[in-house]
Amino acid sequence: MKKSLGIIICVFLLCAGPLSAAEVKVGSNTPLSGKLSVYGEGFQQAMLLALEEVNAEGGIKGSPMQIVFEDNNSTAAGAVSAIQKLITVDKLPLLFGPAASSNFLAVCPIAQQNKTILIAAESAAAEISKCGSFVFRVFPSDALQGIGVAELTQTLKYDQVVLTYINNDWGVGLAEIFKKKFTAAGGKILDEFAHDEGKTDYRSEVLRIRKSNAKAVVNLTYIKEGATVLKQAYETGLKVQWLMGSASKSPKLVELAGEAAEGVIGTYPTFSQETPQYKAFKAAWEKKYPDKKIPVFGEYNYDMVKLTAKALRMAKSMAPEDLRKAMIEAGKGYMGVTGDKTFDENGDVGAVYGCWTVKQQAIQDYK
Amino acid sequence: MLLEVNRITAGYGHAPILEEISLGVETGEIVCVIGPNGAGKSTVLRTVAGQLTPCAGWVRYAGEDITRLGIAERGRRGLMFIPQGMNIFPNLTVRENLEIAGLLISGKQARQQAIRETLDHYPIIGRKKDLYARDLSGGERQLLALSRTRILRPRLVVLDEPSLGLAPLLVNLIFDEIVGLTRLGVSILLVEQNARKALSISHRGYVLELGRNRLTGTGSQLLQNDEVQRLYLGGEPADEANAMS
Amino acid sequence: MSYYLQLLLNGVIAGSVYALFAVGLTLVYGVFRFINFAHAELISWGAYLTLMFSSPPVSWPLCLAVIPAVLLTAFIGFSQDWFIYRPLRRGSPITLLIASIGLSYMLRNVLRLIWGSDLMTFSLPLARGFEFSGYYVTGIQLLMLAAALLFLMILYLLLTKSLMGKSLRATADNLELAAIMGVSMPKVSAVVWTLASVFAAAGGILLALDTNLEPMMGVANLIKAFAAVLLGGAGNVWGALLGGLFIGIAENLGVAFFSPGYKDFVSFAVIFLLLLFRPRGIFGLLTGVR
Amino acid sequence: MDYLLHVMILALIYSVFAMSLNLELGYAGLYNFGHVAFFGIGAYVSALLSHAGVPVSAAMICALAAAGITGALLAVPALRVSGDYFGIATLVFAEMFRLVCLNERWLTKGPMGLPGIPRPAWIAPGVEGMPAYLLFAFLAAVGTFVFIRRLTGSPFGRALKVIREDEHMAQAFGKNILLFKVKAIVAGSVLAGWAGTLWAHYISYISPADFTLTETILVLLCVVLGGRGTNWGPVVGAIAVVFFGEAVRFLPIPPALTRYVAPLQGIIYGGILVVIMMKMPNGMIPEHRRKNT
Amino acid sequence: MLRIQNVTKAFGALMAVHGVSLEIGDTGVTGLVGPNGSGKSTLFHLITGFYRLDQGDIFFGPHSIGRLPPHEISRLGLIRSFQHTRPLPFMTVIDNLIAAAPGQTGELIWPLFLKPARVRREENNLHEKARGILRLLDLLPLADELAGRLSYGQQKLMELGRILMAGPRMILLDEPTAGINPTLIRRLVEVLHRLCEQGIQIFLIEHNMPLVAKLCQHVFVMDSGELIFSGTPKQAREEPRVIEAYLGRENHAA
Repeated sequence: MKKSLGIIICVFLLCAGPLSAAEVKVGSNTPLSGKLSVYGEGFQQAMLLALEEVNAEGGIKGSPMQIVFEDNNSTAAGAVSAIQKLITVDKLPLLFGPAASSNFLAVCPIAQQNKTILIAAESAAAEISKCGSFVFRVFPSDALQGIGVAELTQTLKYDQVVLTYINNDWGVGLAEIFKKKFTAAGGKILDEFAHDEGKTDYRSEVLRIRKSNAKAVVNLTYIKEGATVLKQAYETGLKVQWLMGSASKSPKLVELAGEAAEGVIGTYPTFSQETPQYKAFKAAWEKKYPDKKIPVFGEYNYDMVKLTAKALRMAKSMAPEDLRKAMIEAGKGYMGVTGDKTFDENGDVGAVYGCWTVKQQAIQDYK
Repeated sequence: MLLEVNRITAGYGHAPILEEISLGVETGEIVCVIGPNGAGKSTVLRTVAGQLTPCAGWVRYAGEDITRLGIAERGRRGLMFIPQGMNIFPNLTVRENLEIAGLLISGKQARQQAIRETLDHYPIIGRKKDLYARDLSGGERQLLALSRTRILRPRLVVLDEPSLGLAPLLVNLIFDEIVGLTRLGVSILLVEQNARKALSISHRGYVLELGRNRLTGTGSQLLQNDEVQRLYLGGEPADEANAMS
Repeated sequence: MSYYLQLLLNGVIAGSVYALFAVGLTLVYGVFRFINFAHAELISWGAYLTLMFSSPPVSWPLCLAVIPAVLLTAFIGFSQDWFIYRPLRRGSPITLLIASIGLSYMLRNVLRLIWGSDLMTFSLPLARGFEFSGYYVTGIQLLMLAAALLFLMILYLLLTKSLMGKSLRATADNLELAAIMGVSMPKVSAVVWTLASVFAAAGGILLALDTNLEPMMGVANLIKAFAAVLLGGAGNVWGALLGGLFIGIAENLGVAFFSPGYKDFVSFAVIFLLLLFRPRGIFGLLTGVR
Repeated sequence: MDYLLHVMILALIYSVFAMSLNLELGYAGLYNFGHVAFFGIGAYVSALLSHAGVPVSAAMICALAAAGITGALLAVPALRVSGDYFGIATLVFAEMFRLVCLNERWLTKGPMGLPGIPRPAWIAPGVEGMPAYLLFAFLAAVGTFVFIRRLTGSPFGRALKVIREDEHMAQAFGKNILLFKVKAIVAGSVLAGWAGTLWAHYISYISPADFTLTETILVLLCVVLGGRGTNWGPVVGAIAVVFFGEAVRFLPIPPALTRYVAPLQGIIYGGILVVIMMKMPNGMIPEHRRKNT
Repeated sequence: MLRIQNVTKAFGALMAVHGVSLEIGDTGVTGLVGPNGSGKSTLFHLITGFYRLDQGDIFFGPHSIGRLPPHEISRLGLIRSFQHTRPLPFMTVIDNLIAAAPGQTGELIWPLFLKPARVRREENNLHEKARGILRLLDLLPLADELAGRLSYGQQKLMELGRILMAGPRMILLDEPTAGINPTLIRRLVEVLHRLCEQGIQIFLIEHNMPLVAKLCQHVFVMDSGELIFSGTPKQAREEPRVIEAYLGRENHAA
């Protein structure tokens, strides 16, 4: 034990040593292990794709850009450890934040205190808006999405629904906003319950939905839980309209749930897939990862890196204040794959909410 | 000599409990080991049965040195041990108990035959063959334990306190049964608290005291020996040192 | 009413699988007197190995893939005992318990290392369940029920009709006496670990067929199985079955009355209360494998 | 070098946590596998009260009291069972606690967790406060160490060891074993709560996901690795485990392989537990005791 | 001093102790004898609260102790030994003794921190007392040895010292001389005599009959869970029922 510890410390010292000045480094606090690693890998691939393009275009003022990935075990504590390391050991002025809103909220005060730019590509909690001036996100706030789901429900003329949501920060946060908006507009929630994260058997939960005889179910959940619920509802012959959120919009959902996913409608912060940016992205993705589908939030991660590169090129220096100004400047009118990335005073971007649906085993836009 | 125990010293952990104990069993004999509590009677049996390896001395059985043989191996050679107290499986039925008892018999036919005979021979337990052994009375349990002898027909049975905790009437029953077993050609080495009873059925007896051989003789000799009584109950000791040792 | 009956049906099916897990746990406890935490990993490894053999590059049909998977799981179970528990058996049960917790953690992470934390599936064709006057059951669910009954039946016959099974019960009753009687300990322990592994793997595979695979699937179910064991009385095979059914039914019926977020709470509460007030289980008036 | 400060603070907090478990596991022989619940109670009570406007120091004291009271309430019934069953009962208790935190959103905000937990008034928030927090954590750890050393080196500790080794003997000499065990659990729970508050106010964000079985295993590892029933064992164990966990970050692992890091770490932790049980059950610093022959 | 009234204890179908009544006054050393399995140890467990009574009651001085937990009985001054030695092998001999002292202030958490001086003073006193007892037992040179390193006989003596440390009014010894050598037995007997002189009552289970005859003023004999005889050792030797209990019944003799 003592010996191996010694070796580890030696390795630690060796690695901490060579910080090549030739590269422009930014950090990424990514869930590469733990429960969110399902998503983390996709995020990483999208970021690496963008990075490759940035460097192919000549990098940042002639130096190549590099992303230091730090794993956060998908936990708040891991995220805090990771950000401490990125800020103080690697001394990076600009970081990409952890995925889950709860983990992001745990680290954003640290970034703000250290005057380190922290950018989120997929953390949606409304509270992140209040994090501070150094925190940005290229992903719209949940506040918008919750309203989006409520509006969708009403547009489809379902005024009585069952609300179920995954029992985690994202699900609960979104459900709260949905509920507020939906009931304020006169909708009625017949039954409301959380379902556990990561279970394999939701049959009894499905039965509970069935019992309320609702025509529509708002199911704000993740991919694997969503797929399992859909599958088990299908098995019991439950015929309802499923309304879902953005977190389950993934080919993986269709892969897991198969036919059961047919006809699901969900909202998501949309962007046109007809833009040249999107087409270029898609082509690039297919070229780099021929066997892999574009992951959830892949586009946002891609945009985040590209936008950051733009800001780094524009920045007068790597000083926090200069970087912050450059970020705002770079965002102005920037049209990325996911649309307009102009930051508001909270560092948030606006969004257009579109709807997705599953038709013939594929995710399509719902009109 | 079927069994020969020669100057064994044995014990658990610290102090040896047995010091240079010797005894022997001839074919067809019932031999009992008696002595006051703490004399090391059960330790002798455990050494003979193979649960305990002596630190000195040797044990010969049927002409072979078995001092270092395991308990199962001794069983296979026809040296059977029936421990005291918990000597049946309460959560198995009577029949199943007999089947386990007959585990060492090779051949299913032979085993079934032996079990059938045994159940016939003991109507008391034969009637209860499908009951769990935990539902048997104390005497029936002891009988069940003894019946293993009938199944396996070993050459030597080592019996530890068969009458422990039994009512007097049942004690007689068990002792009659032990005598009956010798008719099968089984030799018996017996440890008993109930000295008079044990001596009355034994050909020979050994009296132990504090881990040493004290007296030996035929059953009836020992029965009439005042020394035996004194060992059990104390009395006017020859001298103080003797009393203390 | 039919709502509750359907919940009950779900409970019975879930419970029969818990029973499959509980039986192995209780057998090991009955003979070796310790709680094997790593039993959970036998469940997930059974399922993942089946996935491995049924997907590329091996791509055997499912019914064939099950065979090497179960065999390998039994091998894992047996190795657990041989390399870790057997040398530790002289120590206190706590040493064994900590070792089994460590082992469970280790095996689970090996699973993660190989297959990742992602949800996996056998991608069976999706089927609507059969409907019987308003009740729905899927084919897999029926298979689960049938398999659980079949397995427990086989176990019953094994334990009561075969000499090996009787030797096993005898060992659980009184290890020392069994040794005196000539019961071979290596054989008994091999049988116990084989049975425990096969039952766990079978349950794991069924569960995976019914739903999905993920590295935590074992642990999540182990706690239920453990509740079943306690309910049935440690070491009691039939108690484990009844206990499994009880837990399955209780947690599924519970969904009707309180938030499904508390679904697991039911089995936890059962364990907690039982330990405190009926430590020998409702059906466990006596010890020993029966 | 804020990162080093961070790691040191973590190591200190874990030391306190491990010492508190060691009091129960090492000295009293009580295998509490649900110790994380008291860590969680400390963290939650302290965080909730300080959110409600109670001064941090007062909130911390209330948290310790809450952890202690819960400890007593758990101990009295749980001590009816012994050995591995006690371990299971406590483990289950911890999971029940976590589920309550997850589902009672009106109180704990459920999975959203509690962000923005303030630091004590004299410690600056954020990074500026880290040296001060390190000092605070250090004093806390030293205080805990001194307290436990006093407790275990006293007649009280001696009686605990007697009870651990031979309950009947202890009873025959007039020791009320239930009372001693309850006291040990209460003291252990208070100190675990203490570690929990230190953690909550440092990390400033807590959620039910922080109080899982994994956490219990980690702290169990700290104790058995360092050495059960010794004063320095859990401290050394905690430092070793925390530094090892962080040192892994500095291994030059290609990004594509990072996904293997956490499982590997898990394999190593589990493996260490198994190996310790098999090869050196007394840990790195063994308690001076001979096997009873 | 100790009065046992109609005490009964059954384990399932087995009547371990059945309707035993006996009384021990201030008579010095009292013996309890009887064959294996006659219920002697069970009776000791019942007196000291380790087993729960099925029926009857037990009085120690004015107190009814039949329903008290073991530690409370111990605190009344009724201290027992166990049949096999139970040293705390990792503790030193002197610590083994000190740990046995009752009512230590330092065993309470608050005084431990609030009154350290008192705790220290008490520890010093206990240390002195323990040394005195070790001197009596001739174990003083071994005071700082780990108890696990002692020979079996020395451990038995140390256990006696531990009992003395607890300040007993009456001590219950379960086979104090089993497995120890004559020299140590002699020492033990001396110590027991000394204790009697100090007015400590001794109640012992013993199989070494000559020793019982020598030590005890009074013996009780048990057989099959029942008390069959009460009288002097000499009387016991001549009592047919006692002989029968030990040697077996005459009726079937060959």
